[in-house]
Amino acid sequence: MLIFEKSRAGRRATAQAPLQETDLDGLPQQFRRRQSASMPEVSEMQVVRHYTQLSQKNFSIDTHFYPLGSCTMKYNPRASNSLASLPGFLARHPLAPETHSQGFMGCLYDLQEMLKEATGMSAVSLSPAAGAQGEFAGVAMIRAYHDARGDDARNEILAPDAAHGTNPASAVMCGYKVREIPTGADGDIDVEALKGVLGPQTAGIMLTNPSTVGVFERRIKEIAGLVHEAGGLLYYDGANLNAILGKVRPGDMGFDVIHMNLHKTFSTPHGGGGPGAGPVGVSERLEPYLPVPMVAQDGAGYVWLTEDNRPESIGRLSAFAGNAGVLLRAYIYARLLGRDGMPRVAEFSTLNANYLLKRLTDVGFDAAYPQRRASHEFILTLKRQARELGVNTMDFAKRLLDFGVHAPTTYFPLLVPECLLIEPTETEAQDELDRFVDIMTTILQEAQNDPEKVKSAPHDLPVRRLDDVRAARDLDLAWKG
Amino acid sequence: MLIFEKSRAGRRATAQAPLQETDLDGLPQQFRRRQSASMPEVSEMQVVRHYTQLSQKNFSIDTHFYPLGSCTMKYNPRASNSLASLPGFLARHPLAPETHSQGFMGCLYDLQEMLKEATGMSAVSLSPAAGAQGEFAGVAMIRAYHDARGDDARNEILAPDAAHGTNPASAVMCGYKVREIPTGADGDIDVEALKGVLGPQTAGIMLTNPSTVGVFERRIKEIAGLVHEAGGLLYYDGANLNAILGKVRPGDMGFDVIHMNLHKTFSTPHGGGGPGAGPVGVSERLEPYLPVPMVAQDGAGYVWLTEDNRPESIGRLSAFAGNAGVLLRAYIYARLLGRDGMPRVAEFSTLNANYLLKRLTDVGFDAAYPQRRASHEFILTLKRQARELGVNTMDFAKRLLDFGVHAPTTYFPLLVPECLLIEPTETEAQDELDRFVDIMTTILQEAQNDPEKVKSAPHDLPVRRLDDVRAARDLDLAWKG
Amino acid sequence: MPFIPHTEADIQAMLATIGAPDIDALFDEIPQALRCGELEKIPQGMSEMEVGRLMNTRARQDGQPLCFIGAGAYDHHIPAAVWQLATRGEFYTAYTPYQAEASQGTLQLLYEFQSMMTALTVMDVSNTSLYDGASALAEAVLMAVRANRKSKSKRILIPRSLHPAYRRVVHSIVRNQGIALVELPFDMESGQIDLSALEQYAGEDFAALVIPQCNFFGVLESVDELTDWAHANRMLAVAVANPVALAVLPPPGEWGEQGADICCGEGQPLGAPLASGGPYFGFLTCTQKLVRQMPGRIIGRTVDLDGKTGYTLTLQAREQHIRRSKATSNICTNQGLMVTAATIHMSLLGAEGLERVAAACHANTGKLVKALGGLPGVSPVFKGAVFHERVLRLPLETKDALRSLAAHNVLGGFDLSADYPELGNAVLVCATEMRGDEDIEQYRSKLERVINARIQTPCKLKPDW
Amino acid sequence: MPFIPHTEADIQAMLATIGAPDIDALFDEIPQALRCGELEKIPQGMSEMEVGRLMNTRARQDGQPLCFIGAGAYDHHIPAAVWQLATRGEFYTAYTPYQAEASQGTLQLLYEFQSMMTALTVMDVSNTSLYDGASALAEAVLMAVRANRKSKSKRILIPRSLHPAYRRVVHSIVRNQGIALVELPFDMESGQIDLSALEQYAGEDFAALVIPQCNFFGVLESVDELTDWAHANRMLAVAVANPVALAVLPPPGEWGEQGADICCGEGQPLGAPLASGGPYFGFLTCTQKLVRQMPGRIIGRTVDLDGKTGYTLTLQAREQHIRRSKATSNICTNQGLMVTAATIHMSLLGAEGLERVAAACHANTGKLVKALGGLPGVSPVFKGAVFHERVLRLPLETKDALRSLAAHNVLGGFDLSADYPELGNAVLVCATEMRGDEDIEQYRSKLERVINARIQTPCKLKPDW
Ligand SMILES: Cc1ncc(COP(=O)(O)O)c(C=O)c1O
Ligand SMILES: Cc1ncc(COP(=O)(O)O)c(C=O)c1O
Repeated sequence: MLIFEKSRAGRRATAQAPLQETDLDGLPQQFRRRQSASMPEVSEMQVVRHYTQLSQKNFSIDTHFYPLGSCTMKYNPRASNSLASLPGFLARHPLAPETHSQGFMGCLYDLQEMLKEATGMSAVSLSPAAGAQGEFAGVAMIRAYHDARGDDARNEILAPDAAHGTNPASAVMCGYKVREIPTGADGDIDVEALKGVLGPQTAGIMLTNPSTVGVFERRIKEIAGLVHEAGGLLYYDGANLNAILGKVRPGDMGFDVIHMNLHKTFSTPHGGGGPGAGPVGVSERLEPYLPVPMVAQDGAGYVWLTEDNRPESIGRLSAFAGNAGVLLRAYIYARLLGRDGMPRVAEFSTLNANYLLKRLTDVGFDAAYPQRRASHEFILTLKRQARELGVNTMDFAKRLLDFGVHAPTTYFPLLVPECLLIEPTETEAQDELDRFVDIMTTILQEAQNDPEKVKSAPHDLPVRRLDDVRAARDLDLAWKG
Repeated sequence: MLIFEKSRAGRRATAQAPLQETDLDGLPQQFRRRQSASMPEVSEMQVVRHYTQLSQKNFSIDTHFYPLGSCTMKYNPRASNSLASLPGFLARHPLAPETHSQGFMGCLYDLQEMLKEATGMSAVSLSPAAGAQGEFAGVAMIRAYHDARGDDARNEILAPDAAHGTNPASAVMCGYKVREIPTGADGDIDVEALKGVLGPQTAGIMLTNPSTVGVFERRIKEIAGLVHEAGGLLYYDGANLNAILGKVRPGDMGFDVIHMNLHKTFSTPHGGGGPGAGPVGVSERLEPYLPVPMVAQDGAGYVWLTEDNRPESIGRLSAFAGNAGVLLRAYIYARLLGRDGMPRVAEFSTLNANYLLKRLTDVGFDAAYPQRRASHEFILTLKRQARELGVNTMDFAKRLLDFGVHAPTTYFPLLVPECLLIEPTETEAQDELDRFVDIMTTILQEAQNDPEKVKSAPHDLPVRRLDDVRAARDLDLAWKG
Repeated sequence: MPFIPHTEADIQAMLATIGAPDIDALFDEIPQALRCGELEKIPQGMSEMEVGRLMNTRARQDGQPLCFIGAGAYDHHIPAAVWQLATRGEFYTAYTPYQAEASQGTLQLLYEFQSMMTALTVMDVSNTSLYDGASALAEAVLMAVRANRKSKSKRILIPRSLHPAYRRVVHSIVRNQGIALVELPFDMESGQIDLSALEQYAGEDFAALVIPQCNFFGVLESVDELTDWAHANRMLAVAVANPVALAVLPPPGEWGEQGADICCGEGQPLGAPLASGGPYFGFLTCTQKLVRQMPGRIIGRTVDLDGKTGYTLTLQAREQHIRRSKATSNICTNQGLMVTAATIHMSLLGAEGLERVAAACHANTGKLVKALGGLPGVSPVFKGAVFHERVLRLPLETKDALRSLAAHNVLGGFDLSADYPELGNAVLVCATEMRGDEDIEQYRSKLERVINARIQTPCKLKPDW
Repeated sequence: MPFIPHTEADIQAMLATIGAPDIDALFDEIPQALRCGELEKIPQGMSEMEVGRLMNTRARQDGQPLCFIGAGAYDHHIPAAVWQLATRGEFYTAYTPYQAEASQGTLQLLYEFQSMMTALTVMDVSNTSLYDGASALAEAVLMAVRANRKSKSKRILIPRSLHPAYRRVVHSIVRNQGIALVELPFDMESGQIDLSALEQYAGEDFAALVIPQCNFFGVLESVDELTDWAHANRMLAVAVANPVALAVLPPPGEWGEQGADICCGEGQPLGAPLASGGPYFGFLTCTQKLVRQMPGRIIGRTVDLDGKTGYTLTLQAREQHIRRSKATSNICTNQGLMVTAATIHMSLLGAEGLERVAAACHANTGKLVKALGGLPGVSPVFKGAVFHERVLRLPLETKDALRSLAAHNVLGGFDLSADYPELGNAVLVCATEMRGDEDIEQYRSKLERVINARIQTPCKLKPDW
């Protein structure tokens, strides 16, 4: 039942509205709304019950194993939430003067410094609100760089065919055309194909490493050389930073600009869709173009860097300083991990992924890149099962839900048919991984013996499989009463 | 699975223990534990997941209608929790000096004053930790009063047969014998029987009004007169205060001492078993005996009253000042309600109970006291159904769970056979009450058409009906590994 | 090892299964030369207790000054239930609801959010958030350029009276696609969009006119005229609104003859704490016919195999993960948790509650303006009808006044002199429902002291208070 | 009408169903003369925002001084997860688990709690809490009197070195049943129970000997000897212990030859904030053979109709709601939520974590004692082995010293001079793992200033610092 359907005209959560009596003094009639908005009229208890009950219909990291590839669903320390919600932080107005912001700015400054060190870049701006906005900022900086040099014929951004959809979309938002580079059979980029398309029109290339197929791009140094030689710059999509944190740094691989998904690698919660934070780091030559605001240290105190003192900046991406509360959570996490904790993230997420890959292939699943090491994630292809048993990846995914496991990422990257992208993360224990293998084995047996059971899954969730086609055809996007 | 069963030797939630290295400097070997306690060894995420999942197996006010008679399961404002948990309150050591306690003590003082006004008593001590401890304190004060007057032959406390089990148990803890007074067919006390047992041995009588059978004791003034004449005092069990808040006051009815269940009437949460708070209020003659500590106003500030300045006090009932955090929650609730809100509690809890009683009798249930008004709660008796259909009260109760409604109180008070004590509280909306009537109607039909379905309920909960006999016979009270 | 559940025995067993001698071997595809050493500049890890101490110190350092700044972020009461519910693990730690059957909680809530936002704005459809109000306007501008079938223009009319940070953000985001923003001046007397300046553009080709209500000065615009003018000139009308103010002001869907085409704004007033500027969320609603041009996620109601109602992500073909370079936007992760909070917040307040909040803010700002207006040299700058926020002229440099007030722990408003030098010593003030009479009196008395000090020492170059 | 969901139409419809003209008619069985008027002394209701303002002001008023008081309540780090989980509505707003099938969450958790407490104390069974440590001891005493089959005595030996508030509480609670507490002195040198005084009672009839470990002074008692002595004299041995200290100290179940019979104590150190003294919880564990004398709720593991494991309240025949006047105690509502927090807390810390906490407290108190001991006239009072807490002698009146320190925002410990005048100017100090080196240095330097001021102005009657 919708909250609207629990409404009764005149019902109120009285404690929540101001008691103050006012008469909209002086507001001319033409500026007054004629009819109140049709919002729910419910009691405070109804609201609490409704949303408590709704919440229980979700899978989440706090309740379920959630090996959603590319998304890094790992444990979010609960302290991050409580400490980022201290009254002093929550009450601070974004336009408060620097005199009343030193504590907050100190956290941001430290975070900038830690991210620089972790990525090997020479400067960081924290302002992008999520990965995609970080990508936008990064590509915009690439453009600003070429423009500043008068090198303005470059109109093309390259990206592997396996790239996340945000990469091409971000490039287009910066006014670029996008050209796809094929991935080789071994999962690495087809370097020959790359050579073929590099040229004076190349503004840059967007890569993630390990790539979205879950393997480390071994020829990265060579690729960097080729692109730089052609006059292009290298963009690093940091969504997979978890795999290499403290092990190898994008700056050392030759990247010029990187965004980080703090809601992935730095364990800020995903909140059923966000918010995230997508800080960007750059090599020295892109520094002038970083988005504002940034925090600098000035003697004993911290000061804002804005449009005023950074005239070449690509500008401002949100009205204030980005997703401040997410940045605080990431900062807290970074301090909890510290110097030794960061490489451990890479080590144990990699250990877990390789263990799971081995065990799953042992019980009969096919790795998409069997000859490769897994990074922090890996791809299975169910092509064989789909063909032989008529049970496809989506069926497997839905059936997993019945066993209380969130499905891995399905059908991404697009180039691997019937794929499952599996990312266990470092915070899962071996027992949980073994349980997952058992469940996958059971489903595989079901697919052989009782395929209907798998194809009609899920069976034990609040709803059975939903009609997406109808949703898109008979649009019902708001309650009409 | 128990948290112990998720344990692995050597697993740790490392962020939670101090990093400080120490060597138990100077602690002689004889004072050292030889073997570590066998506690779970689990990760932080495992703990979060385990207890989040466990919580989802509970019914609660935040998720379910919970008409548990005598327990006043009403909405607990969420602000009570957050405001009582402000850092200043949480950090205060119970033995902090008064100079560093004025904010906290101001809340307690105000609460004392509000409770005095709401009950019509002349002084209040907040220290008892729950209703039963309030009863103990109340009866102990009655005893102290008689003792102080040298009137020490009084060795008997009277209580109606319908009284809550804590009443006789508390009286016994104060060294009294307990004598039961029968309840008349109309639900009121049998006054003639009372007269018969009053005498020089009578220390006092414990009553609640409205009584545990859910009706208002109409001859209360007469009863008070009789008891006082016999030299006894009247104790008011405030568990049912919700029914009369702001309408009629125990002090005005002639009671000498009262305890209040703040976790009921003042809406502090019950926490799956507690904590509660059971402040006691007294008429003037019992004032000297109130338990310590109490808060007094002294000029501009607040001071503690302790054993030192209250030598006749029955003493201290807990090491510090009782359940302080519960008192703060009750105080917050009281301020939210205010003067007008309090009588509304009585009005709407009574309206809801009478509405539900009428509707349930209309659909075929039997009221235990059909000729009486309901107070904030009322009793149905399923004697007829048990006899005719073989479906008893416990079966009805368990079947209700399947429909997502917590069962009302069953088999209490003991004098009404096959009873359900139903207390909807004022915070439930008419639609919820109607839904409950529909469910009860459905179960009644099931009891007629498919009694097995009801008798084998619940069907849709985490477990089916549990074997209580086995639990008591083959005691398994701790995990043994 | 914080957050790593592996025991030494687990590690050995797992390596044995994999067939690797040690963990380092798992990184053997990474060229050795690239491997980094210790991250020396990163401090050692801390326990939760130690980080708690650090963060408590820092949070306390910034104090909790008495705040009269609005300027796009408003200090409203947030019911305690809002964040206690929104931070429940099941909401807080779920991903985007890709697996609909395992995400009905979030999905139904988002559908309710869409329903509330369409009700509040009286538009047909809503997405489930963009990053913030400013970036939402940038997306609205891009959307208008794509959607306006009657115009091929990449020019947008944007008023100077719109929040300066919004104008900057829109510029940053749209300029690389060759979209130009043409600034509309405001009338110095009323503070409204200068209608005569507007007439100058009649008949020219623009994709859209941006209409803020209220504008950055708190001044109410003649939105009916502006909307009709835009439509008459084949432009789309893009409304920028404060959702709390909308509870009492006419909704964009009813502006002029046909209503605005797109409405966007900052969702922060709906349950997000000030929190240093984020996370907040941008909202965006539009007419039915523009729905396929909308950026961001959209939830649809549908049925399952048994015909039971359920909710799912829909119209995904607009989005980057399907349409890639042809998507309506690159947005992927949005501000879901803030929307969760906003939905709960709106449920608790209801339409009447939001109206009461808006009215209380209006009343309190009125009181503040009256109180400060009694001081020598302080007066409102604009004559137009205002709502919620107001511009005052001060008898000294705004920067100096604000600095002195801040030293007394009062944040006296937003300094307009940098963005609007033409207004002189102007400050934008705001008193929400959270600023009571004593707070207002504190501001007044402190400003009085500041002004008096200035008057007594008129020649001092650097005031020392 | 806060928290009342009824609309005017609902009220009319409901009254019509009931057949009552108005709500007042529902109170017609209450004699008119008894009805009260308006509750004039109760202030008008407030909105949540207003109450929030009030409570914030009051909470801030008490500051957050640097606290070195222990004396039964300890400032430990509580993992953020503990209360975020314990305040989930499903735990926070459930009643006592009377309907087992609808309360498996709470019931399983309580069974886990019982398992942890028995593991920590090495006793057979645990209940699920009493009100606090002091009342738990009172219940333990009552239980001992009931349970000691070898003794008919209603006398209890209770050491003077036990927490004074505990002794008072036990007295208040047991005296009406004619139970007498006989005080055992302590040795002025070691701070331990005076064994020669004890010998005096050998052969006399007592129901139990109460043995604190550590005692109120932080001094470690010879628990093995004491336990064996009690048993040799047909008394039950009742242990009173700090559960965090138990992580490193020998568990009561292993004291002496047979172990203690009952163990109780204050649960606060296991995840309850100081919070002005409550809610905390008392724990109580005992040997298997005493289980039917145990007060409070007990959870048992059993099976359902399908043989599936489940948890339920058991041995209810001990309790007041069944046994009424013959119950083992009157306790009904206990401290369930605190136990929920404690169970989560113990899961997060584990045995090793608790050991580390205990060791850190021990080390920090040691550092504190060393730092303060360097000041003139400050020295430890007792020679015995200590743990976690310690008594210091001061060169000025304890009350004056503490008052001066408090004026500097340091709470310097518990003043022993009222309860133990024989100790002179004595203070009980404690530095938990939360008090770092700088905190200790702050205490030291402030005490130094206080002492110096006193030395410089020795004749002043009322020191003005
Ligand atoms: C590989 C990759 N790149 C980019 C993104 C975009 O990041 P965001 O969702 O934070 O915008 C994602 C995640 O969704 C991703 O997995
Ligand atoms: C009528 C009655 N009296 C007394 C009590 C005892 O109160 P408490 O559980 O707070 O000890 C209760 C509640 O359990 C009760 O319902």
